[in-house]
Amino acid sequence: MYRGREGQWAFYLHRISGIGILVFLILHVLNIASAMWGPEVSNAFMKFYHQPVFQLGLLVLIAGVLYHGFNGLRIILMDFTAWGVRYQRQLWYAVWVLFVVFYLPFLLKIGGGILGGSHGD
Amino acid sequence: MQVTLKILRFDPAKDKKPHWETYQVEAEPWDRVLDLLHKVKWYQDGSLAFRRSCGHGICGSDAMLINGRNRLACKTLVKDLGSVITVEPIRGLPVEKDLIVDMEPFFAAYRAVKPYLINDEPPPQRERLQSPEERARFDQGTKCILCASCTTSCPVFWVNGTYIGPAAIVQAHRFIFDSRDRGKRERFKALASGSGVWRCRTAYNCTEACPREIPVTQLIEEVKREILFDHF
Amino acid sequence: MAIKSKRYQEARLEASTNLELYWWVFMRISGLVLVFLLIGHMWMNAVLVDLNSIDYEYVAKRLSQTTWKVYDWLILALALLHGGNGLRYVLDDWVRDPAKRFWTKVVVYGLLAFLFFLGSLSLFNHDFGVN
Amino acid sequence: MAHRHEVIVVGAGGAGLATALYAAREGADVAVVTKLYPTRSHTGAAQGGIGAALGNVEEDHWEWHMFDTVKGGDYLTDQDAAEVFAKEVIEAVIELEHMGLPFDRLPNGKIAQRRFGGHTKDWGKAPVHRAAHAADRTGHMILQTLYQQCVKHNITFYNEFHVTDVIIEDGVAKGLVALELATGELHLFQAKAIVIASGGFGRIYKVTSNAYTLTGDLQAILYRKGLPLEDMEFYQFHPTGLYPLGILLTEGARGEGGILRNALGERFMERYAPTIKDLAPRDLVSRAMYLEVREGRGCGPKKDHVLLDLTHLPPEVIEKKLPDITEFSRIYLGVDPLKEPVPVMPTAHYAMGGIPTTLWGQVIKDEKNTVVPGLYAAGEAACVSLHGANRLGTNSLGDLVVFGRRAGIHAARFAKDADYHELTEEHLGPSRERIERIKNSTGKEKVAVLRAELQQSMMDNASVFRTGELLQKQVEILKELMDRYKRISIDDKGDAYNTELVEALELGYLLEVSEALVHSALNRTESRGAHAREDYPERDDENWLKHTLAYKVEDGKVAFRYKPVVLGRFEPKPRTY
Repeated sequence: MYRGREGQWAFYLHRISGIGILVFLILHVLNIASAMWGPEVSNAFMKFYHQPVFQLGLLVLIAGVLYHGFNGLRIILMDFTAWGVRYQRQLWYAVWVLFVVFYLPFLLKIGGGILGGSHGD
Repeated sequence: MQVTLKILRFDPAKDKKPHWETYQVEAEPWDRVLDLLHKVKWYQDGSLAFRRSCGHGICGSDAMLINGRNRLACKTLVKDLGSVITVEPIRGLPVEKDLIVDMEPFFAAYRAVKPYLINDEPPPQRERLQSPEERARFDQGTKCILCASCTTSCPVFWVNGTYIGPAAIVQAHRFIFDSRDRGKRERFKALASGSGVWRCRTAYNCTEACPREIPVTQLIEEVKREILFDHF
Repeated sequence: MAIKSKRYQEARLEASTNLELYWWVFMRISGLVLVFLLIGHMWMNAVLVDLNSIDYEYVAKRLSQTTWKVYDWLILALALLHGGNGLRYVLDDWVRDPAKRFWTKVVVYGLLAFLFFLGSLSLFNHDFGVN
Repeated sequence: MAHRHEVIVVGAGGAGLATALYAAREGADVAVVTKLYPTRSHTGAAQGGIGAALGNVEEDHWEWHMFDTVKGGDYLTDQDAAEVFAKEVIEAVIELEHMGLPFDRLPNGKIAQRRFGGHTKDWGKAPVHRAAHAADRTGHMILQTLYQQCVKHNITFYNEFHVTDVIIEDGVAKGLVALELATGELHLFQAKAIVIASGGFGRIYKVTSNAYTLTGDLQAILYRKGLPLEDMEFYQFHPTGLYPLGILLTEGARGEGGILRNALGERFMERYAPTIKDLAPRDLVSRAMYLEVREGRGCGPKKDHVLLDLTHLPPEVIEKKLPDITEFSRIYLGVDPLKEPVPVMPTAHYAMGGIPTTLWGQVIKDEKNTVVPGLYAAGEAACVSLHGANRLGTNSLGDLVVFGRRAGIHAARFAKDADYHELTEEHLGPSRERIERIKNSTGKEKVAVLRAELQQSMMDNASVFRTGELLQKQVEILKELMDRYKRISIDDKGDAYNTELVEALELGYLLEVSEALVHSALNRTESRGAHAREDYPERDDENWLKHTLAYKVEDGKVAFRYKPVVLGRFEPKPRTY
């Protein structure tokens, strides 16, 4: 493995999270579209997705979206400001700070849900 | 001190795949990695092949992947690496033998950006005038020694050899921002194509790898913006 | 062999359009918009409500309002375009064989177009029967 | 495999590329054969500047430049060459600028110039700002700019082709044989004109600023064929080599105000060159440094070097105008020039001597200036003789553009009216035999061992100070080394990138040029410029105001002829600064 620094990992994570989000998007659209076949079909689908393993997946997805989004903002700053590139490393750490701040509520809510066992009722 | 030197070797006449060879070399902390390679070649195994010329970081012959990063063997000292040192050829270019890769794709990309001053206006009797500020605008790119450390550290170049690569973009930058140059748009043809600057994903390996401390990513971003603002 | 300092012919041929530039700009603009849309979307559906209470009725109620229809459709359209183009970058990088790359793209674009169609249909054309 | 081009240039440094470029501009079909990639050539290591009387900073005249060159060369410089040079280098610098060379600029937009050793105003009164520069990477910029122009002009390059033979028959140059490193295949090159621009041979010495690849290949090949080498005894040691590696620290450092100090902290150059002090020509400074060390005023635990002090200069001058040497010092010694003085000692740097040529770069074979038709030489490999007994700083970069250009133009014009010569596969024979002999040898001698002995002994016996006794000793050592060289063997028997074979061939060349150098030095019983004989400390114009032409008779036996120095404007005078 090439011993790249923050920039390289930022790039790989961005790419992996991007692909992950796209895959989820496919499932998500199929899920919502199931509504066209009426409440029975739709609710069955949703119940299926309320299992803990998918909830965990959802947590990963939210992490992916938050990282991809905030790192995307970092990329925009690097692309359109004169100073972005110079502070790319600091910006990456800022991405993680934002990430933690925004991720915590999701983690508490959904994670609490999984642990509390309030699923699939 | 005793140094364990692991070298990724490949002999096209014998090997199907590269393999690691390990050598024990007596070294001083202030020795260059190039000195170690020479010790192996001169006193242990003469068949080890690598390129080198000036030995102090200005000719760009000996870019290698040393302890996981692209560096010049002549500008990397043992004291900064420790007692186990791994050396591989730079990535993304076909390996010809041991640490020697085919540089032709690299130079083809270099030629694609028209790396020479374009200005058909008849020159004055004396020098063209240029203020120190105008000169400073493109100074970074002039330092490039075409060692390929940047291009072959780029994750996009590893998987997509048609990407023109950081080095060629740096060369383009050197002329695009030269107040004497008139060939900006001609260069954009190669740079704005599918294999041009837009392939850059700002992974910064190029900037970290540059032995001349050129802020490569910065220059690439400046070229992107120049193309953007030129278009809109 | 001798190396003739030829120009990079291929690059020149490719360079006839500014398509890559437009996509590059689009990625940034759509990305910026999506950050806010998606955080909002996730916040509303995972933090403000209990995720597990989401069912057909919840979805139906929400999508009966035009605002949310448009909101979700924007996400759908931008995300598919943004993600599709992102995937194109990945395929261009990783799939080296031109023929293989072409067919992969055909399949991927086809799938994304189908999803767009399906998603749009379920947002606008389906009567959730709440009103 | 066979190739054919009207003009073939050997070497892709500054001189080679300048030659190729101007030959191409004359309309010739040009190819460059180089054992490296062009931008790897050692012109790129030149730092300080290119001297030309542009007069951008202060009053300057080409006559002053000519005078400095002649005086710097200790009057062994051919004055017709110096005149042509001092005039044309101005034009050459302007042309480089027009090609895009990024010179540093003055506030008024003109090319910036700095002071340099031995360059003076008003016939030696005070240092003058003459060296046009681009930070401390002027050579790098020249090499890059010339290569860029070659790309623009679609010149054919044979990269990593190692020339093994120059075919000269019936007194006429007909072609080349070269080893393609990638495949190990021998190639035959047919040419109407061949230009040798393969650089110097600093690797005969242990401590040198030269690249590993500077091994005097083509000088040795011609010398073996019975062509003469001119003024080989004059080898320049650059005063400020980074101690102990020998990496070059530009004279520009002293041009910007740097000072040499001994262990007592004394600015010792005041004693040796009271007028221009640290900016005296290189031979004087190098000798002064050796004397300081010899008299016990050297620095460090071994008292074997002196110090280059830049600490009194404003930090921004060092960072902006001398960034590379600052970096070298920090990386290789851990010494920060902003804070402490840098250890330095003279380093083998430049061969004033080489393949004798006319003012148009035509190779000559005797004292009557008889030309070898179709054969040219330029740059450090050649001896015009512009540099005489000692080259001034910056004049090498000027030399390669001015005389590279002249050689290129003349070769192209010559080629227009010339025919190709018939060459056959048999011409590959001698090269093939030599290579096979090395590859198949079962001898016990090792290239690296022999080379180390050569470099150490040359350093001990034939460097800055020389005596008849030491040179005689070196003559014997060389004889022995040449004998042992016949018994070298190599590990690598392969074809692709057999760099061990290349090093073995190069060692042979190093031995040849060393032989020419040592014999010429032993022969010249005077001190002049870079050639300092302790047993003959005075310059002897009566007997030795002449160029040496050394001819190889057999291993260890050299014959001499002499070529008169072209005098003119400036009468030889005692050389004080």
